[in-house]
Amino acid sequence: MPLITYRKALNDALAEEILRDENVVVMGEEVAEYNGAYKVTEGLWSRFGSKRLVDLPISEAGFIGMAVGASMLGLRPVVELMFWSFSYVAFDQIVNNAGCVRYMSGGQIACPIVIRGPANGGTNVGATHSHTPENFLANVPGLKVVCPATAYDAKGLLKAAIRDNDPVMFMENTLLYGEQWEVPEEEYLIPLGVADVKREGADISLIAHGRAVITCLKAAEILQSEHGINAEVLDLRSIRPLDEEAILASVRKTHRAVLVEENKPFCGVDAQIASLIQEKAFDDLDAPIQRLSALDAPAIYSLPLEKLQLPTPDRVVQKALSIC
Amino acid sequence: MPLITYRKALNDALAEEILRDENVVVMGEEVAEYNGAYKVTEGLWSRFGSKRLVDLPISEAGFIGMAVGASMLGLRPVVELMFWSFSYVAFDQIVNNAGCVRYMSGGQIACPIVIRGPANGGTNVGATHSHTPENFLANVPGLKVVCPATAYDAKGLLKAAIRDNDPVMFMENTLLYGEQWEVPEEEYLIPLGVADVKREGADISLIAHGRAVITCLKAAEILQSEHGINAEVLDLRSIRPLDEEAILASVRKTHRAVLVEENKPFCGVDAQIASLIQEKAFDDLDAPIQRLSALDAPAIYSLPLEKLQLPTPDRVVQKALSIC
Amino acid sequence: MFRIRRFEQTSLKAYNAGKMGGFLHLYTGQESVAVATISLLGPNDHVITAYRDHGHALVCGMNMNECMAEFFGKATGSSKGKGGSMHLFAPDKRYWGGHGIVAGQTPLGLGLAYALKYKGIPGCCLCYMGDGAVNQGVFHESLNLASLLSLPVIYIIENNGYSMGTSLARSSAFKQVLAQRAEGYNIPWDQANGENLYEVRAKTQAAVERAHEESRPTVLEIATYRYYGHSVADANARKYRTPEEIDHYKTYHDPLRLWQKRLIDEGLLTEAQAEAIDHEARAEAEAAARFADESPFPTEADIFTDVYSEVDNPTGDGPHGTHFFNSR
Amino acid sequence: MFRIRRFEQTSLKAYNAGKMGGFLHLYTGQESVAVATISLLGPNDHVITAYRDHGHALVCGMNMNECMAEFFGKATGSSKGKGGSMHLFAPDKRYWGGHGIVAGQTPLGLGLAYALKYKGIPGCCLCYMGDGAVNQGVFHESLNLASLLSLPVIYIIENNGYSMGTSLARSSAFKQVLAQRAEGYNIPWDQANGENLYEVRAKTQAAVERAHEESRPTVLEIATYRYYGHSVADANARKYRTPEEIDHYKTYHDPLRLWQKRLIDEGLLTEAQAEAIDHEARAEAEAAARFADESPFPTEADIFTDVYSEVDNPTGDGPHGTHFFNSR
Ligand SMILES: Cc1ncc(C[n+]2csc(CCOP(=O)(O)OP(=O)(O)O)c2C)c(N)n1
Ligand SMILES: Cc1ncc(C[n+]2csc(CCOP(=O)(O)OP(=O)(O)O)c2C)c(N)n1
Ligand SMILES: [Mg+2]
Ligand SMILES: [Mg+2]
Repeated sequence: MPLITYRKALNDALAEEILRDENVVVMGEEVAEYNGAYKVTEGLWSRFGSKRLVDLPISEAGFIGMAVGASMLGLRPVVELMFWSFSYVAFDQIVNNAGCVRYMSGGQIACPIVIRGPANGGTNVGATHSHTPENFLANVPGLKVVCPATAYDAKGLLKAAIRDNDPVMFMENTLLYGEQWEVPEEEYLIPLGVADVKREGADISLIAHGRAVITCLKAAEILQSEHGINAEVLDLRSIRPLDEEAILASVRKTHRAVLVEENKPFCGVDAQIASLIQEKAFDDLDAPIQRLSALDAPAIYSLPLEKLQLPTPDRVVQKALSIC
Repeated sequence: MPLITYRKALNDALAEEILRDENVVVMGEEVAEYNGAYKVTEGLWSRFGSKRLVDLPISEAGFIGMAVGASMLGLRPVVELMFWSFSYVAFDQIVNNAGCVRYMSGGQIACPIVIRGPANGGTNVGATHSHTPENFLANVPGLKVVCPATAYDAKGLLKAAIRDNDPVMFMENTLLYGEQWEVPEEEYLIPLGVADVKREGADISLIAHGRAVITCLKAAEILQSEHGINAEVLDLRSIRPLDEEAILASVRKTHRAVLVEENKPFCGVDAQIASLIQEKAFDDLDAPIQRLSALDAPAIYSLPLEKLQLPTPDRVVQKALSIC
Repeated sequence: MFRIRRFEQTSLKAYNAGKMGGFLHLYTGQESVAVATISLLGPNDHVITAYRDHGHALVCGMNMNECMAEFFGKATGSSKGKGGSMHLFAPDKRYWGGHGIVAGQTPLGLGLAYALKYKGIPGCCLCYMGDGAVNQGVFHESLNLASLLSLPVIYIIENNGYSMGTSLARSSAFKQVLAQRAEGYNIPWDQANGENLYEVRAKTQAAVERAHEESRPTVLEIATYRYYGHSVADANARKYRTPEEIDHYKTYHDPLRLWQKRLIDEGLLTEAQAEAIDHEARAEAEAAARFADESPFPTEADIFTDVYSEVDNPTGDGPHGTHFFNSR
Repeated sequence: MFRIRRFEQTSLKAYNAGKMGGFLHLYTGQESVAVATISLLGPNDHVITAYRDHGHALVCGMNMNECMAEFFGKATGSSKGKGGSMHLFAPDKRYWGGHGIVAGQTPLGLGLAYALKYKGIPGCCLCYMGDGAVNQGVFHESLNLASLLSLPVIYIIENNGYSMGTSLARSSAFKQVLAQRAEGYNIPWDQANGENLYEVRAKTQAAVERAHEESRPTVLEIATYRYYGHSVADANARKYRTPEEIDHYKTYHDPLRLWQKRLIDEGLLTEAQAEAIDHEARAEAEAAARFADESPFPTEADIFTDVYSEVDNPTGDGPHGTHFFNSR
């Protein structure tokens, strides 16, 4: 299988869906003529033109609302947020219009929209540009939230998200855009709501989403080589819907869990995962579930400190050892 | 002690702080001449005039940002949101400006602002008007979140919040405004971050915040009278800062916990509480922690159904019995 | 107009009889706006509005039964009792609600217009809003987008002089005319007197043609007045406006009576016919109240439907993963 | 202006040498705007701007060391390395940042003006923003509030023709002048050519007097041009603008050279003095880079300070409850 970057995988997914369905339109700031602030849409404008790739002014609330309205009439807008941090100026449109219109209309209206862009820290851009709102948006019944960790998952999940008839919040990571993974040439989809065991293991479950999965894989290698601990790494991939069965199955096998996320800890995604595990696999747990999240302060600008603020393989290892 | 309503307690707290500190200014939609959409500010405009009570147009992002800016120069704005649901149009101003300015300035700037208003469902107003964002805002390091359940707590906590030098998100409940409690005539403050045992008990801990506390107290009576179970009811009062010690102390005593909230379940406040308890009181637990949150759908309009959507004493009792 | 007037009268009675709670934003006094404008629309034209949506819903063709039942929170309501009076929808009639967040519908209307243009359908979208809604930022973002992308959307500001208890002068700074703000976006704008249906129709028609033929937006401000409080729950309905002011409007500016008189003067309607229409409207409204009253409430299971289309319509291998997180 | 020019040159060099990552929004080419306007301010006047804030910071009196150290993420930076180049603050110099969210500072500037008026201080707030920021809704909400509450805030639109890779024409719909949108709020507005410092100062002075004497807002649009990419990370800096366009500005419209020439023509400055100033500026900038380079990074413990004032300055019985939720 060819090795391609996470960025290219997203780019291919967009191109394939634009070709497949004339209702798919990609819009956002600098997505067309500029080729995307992070080059995810590179080449698409010259290939598909200004009808399918639309540059918009800096009005996130306005154009996300516009995309929601267009989706009610059958378009499938894929809206790029330059950063998910900027979703906060459009939060009402996302939660109340995308999230509630189907319910408040008694199922008469569908909202097949995808909002995508990077949601991560670790890039030396400061607190306002480093938010990770997956926990906020997954709290909203009516919205779906996806956080792919590899190029393979990014492509398959984005194609599924675009075909999904519900609003999907698709969260990427600028630190992964340049990373490469094997991706098959033939078309494939990855259904939302299905987690993926990225590494089989028997002694402890490392459960994560997004880039934290990569951190866990590195930690698993250290645990194996230096401590003889065989860790399983479970990638949630989709936050809502959530693959509870996969989580419980892993914990029932290993009886120990460390939850790792780049989200802030208070009411972070892993708070929900911990609450789920302790409730449904209480007797299977040989030790308290450990959590490792971003250090609980606004994202610090200073790069070496910011690197410490996010989960590191070493700290994952420490957490694991503390319960093994 | 005189019995006064939750509404009157808030009104008294505002009046006392306006008198005490000339920098306290109350602003929002319909707070002055109209006396407040829910009459919390009744009589204050005629008493203190248009400098201290300011009516503003329907521009939540604009005037919350304005209040944040004014607080940077030393004012202590108390901003009323007609509903906390409307905070979503101002979400960026709250999270990025109120929440991050102190950190990003390296501690040079303080933001002594209070944003208050009702955050609850159960009033037949539909999904867009029934949001409970305490879990979102408590996720943000830099913000504080308070959810008083009684008139006594409402008054003491609001006065403390106004004097606090950090931004405090103060969440009330329209279903409690008319309820009465004993409130002393002499001045008192309740520090943020201190939970309150509303009912002593030995067999199980019912942990809640906001109106769910009242629901738990009713459930505790039923548990006592019909099942001989002596439940303790712990009122968190403040979500961030959080009184972890009080939570752990209660669970270490009772060995069982049911967490009740009107928040939605996924990454709700109680997800965090559950994760905390299982981590720090793992060996003290004789049964899995149970959670009872709002039924996980947008707030339904139909009143009888909406009443079922929120935690009821009966369902708290069922949850408790399931682990007793 | 009779139908709206009687419908509102009946729903108010039902509210006071405790058949519903929460909010009920009556359209009484403003009927002419929805009637004069929506009646001009063709098969490709769409409508969206705010929470004061009963009139628009009826003019778009929703029937009183489904609306009243929705107010009552019944399973037979247009949204199965899930949306309530602020959230009436009829996509099949190109009526897209009914939105409770002030100005929240303004970018949605833009999106409907966007989809029409994208698909090459020669239609437009009428997006209604109140005079207080102009101060929500998203409306301005929508105006810029509408002009920049040249979209067939018509923003109709129903200027009833108040946003809740706040008069226009206390909520908005502007030069002479509120709608003039459109100039800043190079969008044509106009004003009309809501009690003159001919004027409203003429100016709306011009906007509709601009949308259909040039795919350009318009902002149209229509002067009107609401007779009741902001919502039925508005305790101060008669505090921020003098009783005299309200009575003056009812006596000299009632759009219903003025229109009736005009049609009679023009010989297009007789007193008797007017009587009959009114009578029918009242009967229809009362029947709707009975229908709503006799209809069943949704069941607890209904709480979890209409959240995710994937769950409601599972594909071959069904929905994957957990969608709802109540451990019951 | 020399100081800003040299400071930016040095910070760019440091960026390329890997001394910092993320964004770096150079002010080069726009120096005259901050210099001409801020130099007019008195002891009660305040300044706030967006992320392209280096020039404003220096003119407000911040020294190069604390700014450069902040860029480097060092503990000696103005925000102890916590804010970065987009977030320079000096409240003691009435300089309130430095804000990364487009237009997010516009209501903050309003609030500063609100506090001044509330306290009866005869000052004003200059709030800077880009031409792309005018399409954020919160700016419009701020304009309405500024006019309605009659606040002494002056919005200065630094129109450099582009928002990232988008030209003004592609981002904003307007009649003749962007600043004209202010009319919709009954706010006086004006335009100035950024390369003419006398014109900018005259028009800013008029706005400042309006603020001081009438407590009225103003919107002032100043034409300018940025020489480098949107940020140093802007890969396409020369794609959406022709190299010719950029060179044209540098050759014929460089505010620094034009101002220098003018002062020399007017006999207020000699070539030698200019040389000396430039020389000093470069030395100062290079010293700042060394200072920043030699300064220590914050410690891990610093991550948790400056979040809550209550935690940093515990009262008598100390902070109550848990403020941070990492179980370490
Ligand atoms: C964002 C937001 N803020 C506040 C409210 C509360 N609210 C509902 S209607 C209303 C007044 C709106 O007045 P106007 O736009 O003139 O419409 P009208 O009620 O006169 O038809 C307010 C403040 C809301 N629903 N949404
Ligand atoms: C709400 C929001 N959306 C998008 C961005 C990303 N962004 C940062 S600067 C910028 C362009 C702003 O251009 P302009 O306002 O003209 O200022 P200039 O960079 O020209 O000084 C964009 C899109 C942001 N920071 N905040
Ligand atoms: Mg109105
Ligand atoms: Mg610009």
